[in-house]
Amino acid sequence: MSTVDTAPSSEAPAAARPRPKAAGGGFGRYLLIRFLLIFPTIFILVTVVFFLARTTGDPITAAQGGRLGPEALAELRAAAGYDRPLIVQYLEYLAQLATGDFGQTLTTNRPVIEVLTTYGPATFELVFYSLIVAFAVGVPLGLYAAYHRDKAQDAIARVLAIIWYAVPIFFAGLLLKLIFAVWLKWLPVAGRASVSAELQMQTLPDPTGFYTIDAIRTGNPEVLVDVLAHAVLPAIALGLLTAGIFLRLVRTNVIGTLATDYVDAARSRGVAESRLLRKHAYRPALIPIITVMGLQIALLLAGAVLTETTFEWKGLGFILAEFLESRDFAAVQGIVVLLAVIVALTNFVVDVIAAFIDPRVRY
Amino acid sequence: MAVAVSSRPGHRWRDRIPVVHQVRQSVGLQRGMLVAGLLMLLVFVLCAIFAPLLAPYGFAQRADASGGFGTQQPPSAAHPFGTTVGGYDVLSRVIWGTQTAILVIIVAVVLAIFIGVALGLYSGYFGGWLDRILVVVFDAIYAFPSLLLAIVLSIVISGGQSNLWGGVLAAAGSITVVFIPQYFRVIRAETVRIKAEAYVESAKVLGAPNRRIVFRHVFRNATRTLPLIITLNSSEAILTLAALGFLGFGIEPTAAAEWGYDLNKAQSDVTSGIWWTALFPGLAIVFTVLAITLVGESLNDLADPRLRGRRRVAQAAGEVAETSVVPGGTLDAGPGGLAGLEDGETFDEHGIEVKR
Amino acid sequence: MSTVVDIRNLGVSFSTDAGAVKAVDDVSLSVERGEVLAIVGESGSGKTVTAKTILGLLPETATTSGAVVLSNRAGTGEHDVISLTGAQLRGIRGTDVAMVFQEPSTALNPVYTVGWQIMEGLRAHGQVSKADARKRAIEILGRVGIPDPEHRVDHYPHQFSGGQKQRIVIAMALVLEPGLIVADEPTTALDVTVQAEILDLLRRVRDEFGTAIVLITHNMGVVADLADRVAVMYQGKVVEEAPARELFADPKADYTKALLAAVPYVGHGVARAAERAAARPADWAEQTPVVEARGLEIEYPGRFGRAGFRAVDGVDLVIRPGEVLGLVGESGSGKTTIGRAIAGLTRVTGGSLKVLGHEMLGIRERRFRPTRSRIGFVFQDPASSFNPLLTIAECVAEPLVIHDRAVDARDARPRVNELLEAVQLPASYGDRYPHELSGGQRQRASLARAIALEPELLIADEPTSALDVSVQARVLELFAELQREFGFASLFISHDLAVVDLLADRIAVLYHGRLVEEGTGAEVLGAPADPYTQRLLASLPVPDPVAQAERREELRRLREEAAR
Amino acid sequence: GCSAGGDDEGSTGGGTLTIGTTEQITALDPAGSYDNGSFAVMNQVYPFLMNTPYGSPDVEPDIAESAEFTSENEYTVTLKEGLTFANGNELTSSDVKFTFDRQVAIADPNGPSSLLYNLESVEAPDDLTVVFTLKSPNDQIFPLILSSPAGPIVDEEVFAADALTSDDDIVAGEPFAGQYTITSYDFNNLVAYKANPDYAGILGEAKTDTVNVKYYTDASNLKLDVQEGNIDVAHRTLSATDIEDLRGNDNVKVVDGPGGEIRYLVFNFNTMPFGATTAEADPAKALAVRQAIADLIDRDAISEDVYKGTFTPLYSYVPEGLTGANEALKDQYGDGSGQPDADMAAQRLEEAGIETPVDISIQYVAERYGPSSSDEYAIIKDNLEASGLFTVNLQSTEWVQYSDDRVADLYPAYQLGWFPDYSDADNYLSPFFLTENFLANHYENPEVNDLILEQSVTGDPDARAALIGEIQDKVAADLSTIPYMQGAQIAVVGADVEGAEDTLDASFKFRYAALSKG
Ligand SMILES: Nc1ncnc2c1ncn2[C@@H]1O[C@H](COP(=O)(O)OP(=O)(O)OP(=O)(O)O)[C@@H](O)[C@H]1O
Ligand SMILES: Nc1ncnc2c1ncn2[C@@H]1O[C@H](COP(=O)(O)OP(=O)(O)OP(=O)(O)O)[C@@H](O)[C@H]1O
Ligand SMILES: [Mg+2]
Ligand SMILES: [Mg+2]
Repeated sequence: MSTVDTAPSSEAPAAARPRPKAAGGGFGRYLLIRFLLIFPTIFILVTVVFFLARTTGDPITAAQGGRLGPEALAELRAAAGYDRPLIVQYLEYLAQLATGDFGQTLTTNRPVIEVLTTYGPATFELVFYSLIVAFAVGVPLGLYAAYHRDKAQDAIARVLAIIWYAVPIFFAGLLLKLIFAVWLKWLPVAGRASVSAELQMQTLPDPTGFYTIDAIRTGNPEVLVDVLAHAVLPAIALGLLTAGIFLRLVRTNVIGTLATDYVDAARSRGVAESRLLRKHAYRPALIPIITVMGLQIALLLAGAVLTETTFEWKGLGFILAEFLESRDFAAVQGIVVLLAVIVALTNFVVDVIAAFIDPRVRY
Repeated sequence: MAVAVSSRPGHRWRDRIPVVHQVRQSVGLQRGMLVAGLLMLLVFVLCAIFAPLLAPYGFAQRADASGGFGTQQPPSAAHPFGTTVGGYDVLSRVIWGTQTAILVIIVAVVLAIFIGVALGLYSGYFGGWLDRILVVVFDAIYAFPSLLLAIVLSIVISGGQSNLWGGVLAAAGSITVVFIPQYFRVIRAETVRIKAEAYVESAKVLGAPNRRIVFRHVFRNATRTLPLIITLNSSEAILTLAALGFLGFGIEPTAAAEWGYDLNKAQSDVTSGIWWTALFPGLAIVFTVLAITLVGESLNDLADPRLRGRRRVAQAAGEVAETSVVPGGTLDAGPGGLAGLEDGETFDEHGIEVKR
Repeated sequence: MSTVVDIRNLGVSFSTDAGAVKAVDDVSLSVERGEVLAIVGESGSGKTVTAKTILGLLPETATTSGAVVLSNRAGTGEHDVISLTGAQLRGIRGTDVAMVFQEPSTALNPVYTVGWQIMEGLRAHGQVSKADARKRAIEILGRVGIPDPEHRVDHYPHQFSGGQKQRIVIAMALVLEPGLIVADEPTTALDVTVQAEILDLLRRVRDEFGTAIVLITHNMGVVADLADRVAVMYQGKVVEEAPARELFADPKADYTKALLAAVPYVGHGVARAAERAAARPADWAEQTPVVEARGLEIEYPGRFGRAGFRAVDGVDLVIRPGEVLGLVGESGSGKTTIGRAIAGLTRVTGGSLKVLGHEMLGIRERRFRPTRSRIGFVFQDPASSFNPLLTIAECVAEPLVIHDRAVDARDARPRVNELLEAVQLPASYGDRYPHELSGGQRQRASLARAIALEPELLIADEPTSALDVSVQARVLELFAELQREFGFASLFISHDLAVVDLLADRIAVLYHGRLVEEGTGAEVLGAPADPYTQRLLASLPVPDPVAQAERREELRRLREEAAR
Repeated sequence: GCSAGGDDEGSTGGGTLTIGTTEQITALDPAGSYDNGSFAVMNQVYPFLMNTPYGSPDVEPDIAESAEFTSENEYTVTLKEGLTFANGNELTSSDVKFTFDRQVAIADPNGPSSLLYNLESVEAPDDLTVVFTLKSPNDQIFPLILSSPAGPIVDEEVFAADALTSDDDIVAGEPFAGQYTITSYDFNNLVAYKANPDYAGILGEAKTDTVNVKYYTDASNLKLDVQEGNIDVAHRTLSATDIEDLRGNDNVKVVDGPGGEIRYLVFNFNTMPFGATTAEADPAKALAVRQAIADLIDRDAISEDVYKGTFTPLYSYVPEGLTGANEALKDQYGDGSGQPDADMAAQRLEEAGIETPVDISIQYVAERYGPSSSDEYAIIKDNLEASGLFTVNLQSTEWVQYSDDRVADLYPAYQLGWFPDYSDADNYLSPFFLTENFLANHYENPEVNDLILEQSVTGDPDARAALIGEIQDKVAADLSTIPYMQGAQIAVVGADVEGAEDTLDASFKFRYAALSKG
């Protein structure tokens, strides 16, 4: 056997070892690339929407098809330039977009930007409120179900989650309205605010469109109460649907983390079960949960279409359906771009949030 | 070494039939939920198959020998679930509706699987530029509000036609497009993971051509999580069809019975105190989704040894294991639940490419 | 001396898919204060289960019989752990008994700082102010040898090395000063050099804190180094229990004897290698090498244009026909990378690597594919290298089918049976699925597949790392036999010097992607020139308590010298 | 908690009224919209040269002093004196000229400029006189056009001459001279009106000072809100079920008036069974098929089962209530009293030598004409098939596609609906049955063509009514289309709201000014 002439020290080589770490700059770079990827995504969406929308007819036929004969229609179409080759129209549109101009809606003759700023805030508020409901309901119940897994409590929570998810949102909305607005008369039927509240908010200089903010700005507590009361039912309808998904997500992931060594290790140090659940199982589970929740934003927006229609919540989803029906390409494209940006930005932000929760990502 | 530990083939076969195996495996509440789901599903399938026998009337029948049914009639002996605003028998339409639902599920899921799996396999295994493009494209489609995509597509696919097959194909086709990105994501993520597995590398080392590796080694392992996604998507298919019906893109009522359409038509009934026209199709949707989801979730839980519940054993029961050198196999489940659907790094270059 | 834990007639059963499994059968053990009891035994013999029972950590699927009487640190009270309720269990966990887990990286919650996690344990037992808890966390970190603890206390687990993480895990166990620490394979995941330090730390814990330790391991070197008493388990039973020296000197049970006999010692292979070298033909050295690397560089590409990571840096090595080259080195040193490069799985990025006459730098897969039939590869993990959906026979038939030696698996079956028998697996095992085989059996099947085409070169990447010593011995023996019979050249990768020594003609030592030393076993192990090789050898515990005590003494002396 | 208090009770003047509707506005600019929702707003706020007074189907000068043909091709309108817009600008003949020149110049695809097909030029010789020069002489329709969507007079100082003006600019510019002005405008959500004291037309003063109009997207919300008293008036469009339910509710009154909306079935003369381009083309057989179908449709069933009386059977091309309307189809088809008659149909087919059952495809639009189209056609399909004479392949299609397909001769028989531009029989005849018509169904009858042209230049009301009757009889014999339903105008109002019956008249213009809250 040989002699030992160096004092072994595990730290030194370990620290010097050239591990492939994600360096500080690396993560920033990753985020940058993630951010830049928004643009091809939007480009693809615009292209897809452009051609899809145009294969389905034009706004003139949609509006006048029941009044004018084929010749008159063709004349109008030619005047509007819809008879030119698609590719020319497409390039034109791209050129226009490149200058940051979304154009005018074809049917209502309003700047598309204005459509976005009028209806965007409504959708934003709806999604925001329903996320609050989804978190408030889905996460605790998910934890609860995970902790009691395969017990009756778990089964009940899961069946609830499935039912929330399974009941078509317009049907759920109708029932909520009947119960809370018609029978109990606790809450208003639909809309974002009552007529008097809306009139008060319209007198504000530069209303933001975010009714909650506008209501606060009026300085009239009744208006705020009115606005919040209107948000309750839509938020519940859309929120519970999302809560059902969150519940399943939290449950699966928390069950996963509950089975890890570090939970066992913490248990072996005498940490209380409730604390194990809240701190040790939930927090690490939050990382995949947040990521998937980010992806759910697309689903939420889709759900918003139906919620908005059901509750007279005049937001992007609802107006998009409307514009689609009237084949207002310009408006449809503008809205889809905005939605895509929202989705992409959300996922981007979610990545950043996940990075903040997960210390491993930062270094 | 003991000679010929011949396995009993019967036992093995039974254990390899997907659902039967899991039912046998499950215990307690897990079994309860699985069996409940399966029973509901069975009722659903039986209804679809035997709809002509079970339904008292045709789905587009408005009158029989004793005259017209009348519209919006409350439940009675002749019409246990009442009649609709169009004068159809609610019970019959609910029963016939199972056929439409099943059709849509099958067409949508099959189409989505074929395309999604093929692209996912290709993208995940070969990587390269096509992969990158596909990923961005599908992410874009994913970001597109799915229902609206469905609307546009139903116009494109069927030109707005509304006969049974036109409607089903349109709905299913549009659902397909919405689902493909999901299958693509899952299969691609799985493929990327499996590609780095030692058994794929060992096949590479043996000099197996790519085609053989993809089909023999990657494909079957990557598709193992499909049953769960299929159940998830089946329920989504029904809901999307219902939502399409709600927006006026459903199937013409004399062409087929469709729950979402009926529910939509029943909207103003509900506010007028006519509850039966909405309740039953609504319940049918909820039950079907519940059934499919229960089965899917249960199968997923059972496939994951960590999630699988087991019977308690008597004190100090059982035999001490004989040779238990390396416990367990590699048959653990892949990503599960929604997490599995949507997890998976998108812009990763996993593993090492073999030079081509 | 007083008894810290007294296990009486413990039985544990699990319910599984296959029905009830009995994991522990009528085990009785006891540990005295300040004593280290090692539990050794075959894998799956119930060591971990026994240990977990002491903390009441068994999963819900387990049922327990017997008694585990645990006394508190002061020796003033005792509890039967098995009969305790949840809240009571919580009371004793951490204070009366603490646990050190095998994988330090998974035993630490990644999203909290280590200080937070240590303090949490403190605050779970009694009213400790935040500031006090922090003070004690810093103190305990310092005592287990974390440098700069005031600062490091706020770091996250991933910011520590593996060895440091294990120290932190031990610190967590220590901070409440429990009477007993249960350490389940505390060093298995670590390099030998780090392992030596952790063992030192555990010894200090016993000596300074007077803590009793239950040490679970399958490494007889570790046992010899640390244990006062040894319990040998086999199939859920304790088959032998004796003071450490006595056990090594005079094993009683058959299993213990077999176990000790299977332990490889560094230096055993030297004679055999010399024998083989002597038997070689004269012109052997001039024959074209099967593998020849000159200044080999392998770099893994970085993500998103970040700089890549150079895993292999300027390695020269040669494998001649029929020769076995052993490649050793610590974890992450690049061993697997070299093996994969030779098999054409990893791209060579610099230097030159010739394999069976092909230059691998920039080679195309299409051109290399025909050559693949001349190379066999045994993967590190036998379990994952088989497609779980194919039977063993189908797996072994794969190379035959791919290279057109057979039409399909059925056609190849006779040859497959021969191969299985060559690796001493009954042919009927071919009908089983991979997960239905034991690790050793799978390892043999893997060998069978690798030699199916009678390759000229066999790359074996840690083929025994997942096995316990007794099974490992059998696989190694088989390997040697096959090598004699088929005469293939081989790259044998391992981190275990003793294993490599047993098989290899020459040994190459890899450190941080560089080849630091190469030569025959006698040269490298007998007179290591490189400081890393020297440290490696010194850290290796000898599976003999007497010799190890001497070595330890020597190691301590050397360290002190170095410190001056 | 708080319930949605829709109305601000206790506000000054003639009180406040809240109206709900599901119609949508496209644009406030008369040159940029041609739809019911936008026209509904225009009727409240813009002045018209000609308009229909409460309770009458015929037009009279509104802000005009007089209007008449001063020569065959010249229609001269004299304005009242001292007209002003709400913004204080004077309303002169130059504004009128500007209005019509602008319509024609912009010719927006969404606008109604096509209605001005007969306008050659407009002159404003002095501040009060406007002279319209027409292309074809003696056009009796032209005064009606002046009350149509092409007719609102706009302020030349607010509107752009050659481009559409945005809603916001319009509201800010207050170019209003109708009964109301807009005080607050939230597009398709909430519009607030205030009575315009300066309105000088025939309709008189508004009964209610402030009117808020809430726009709904979902009829069931409209219904719930009116039922709960959150709004005072619900006008257009509640489902038949909702209306029937509300009829039994004491808190609200359901007010009906004659409606101009009709539903009809169009035949494509080329592609219908035995049509001109089919393999076995035979005009006589094709006619027999159309006649048999006309015999079989059970209008009462549709009216009662589907529409619960909110639509009534229609037996002619011109709806009941308009001058000249008759019941041409009632006598010619079915049992002669409006009921279906299967034997008659069988006999017709038999006489024409047609083998039964005849295969026919019928197409309808899913949502365009309200949610009940599917039920409507389920009944028609039933009617046809129950007789054993037809097998019907029923299909529905989304609107835009439908519009393309129907003129591409893809549909042998299909549903359409019509809402009039102006309340005159002509609007139900010339667009449909002139040789050049928008149906493009290849129906051609020179005699009918001539008669239609003749009635449009016949100044004498009685002679014109006779001509209109003759046209209906002739078309009824040819059956270019089969009209079968006429929609009633229905408003649901709170128990304390008066005046709805006054404005639910044959003008088909719902005027908020007639409503008041007791
Ligand atoms: N949760 C469990 N469910 C079912 N069986 C289990 C469970 N945990 C352990 N076993 C079984 O109990 C037996 C003993 O396992 P144990 O983990 O104690 O082995 P070990 O001696 O620690 O082996 P190793 O050296 O491989 O860690 C094995 O047969 C194992 O398969
Ligand atoms: N695909 C990869 N991408 C980037 N770096 C890698 C990759 N694979 C391995 N490495 C890094 O290359 C280095 C060498 O890895 P390799 O697997 O060759 O080590 P090893 O000596 O086999 O270690 P062990 O004993 O743990 O198996 C390690 O630092 C590892 O982290
Ligand atoms: Mg163990
Ligand atoms: Mg390795």
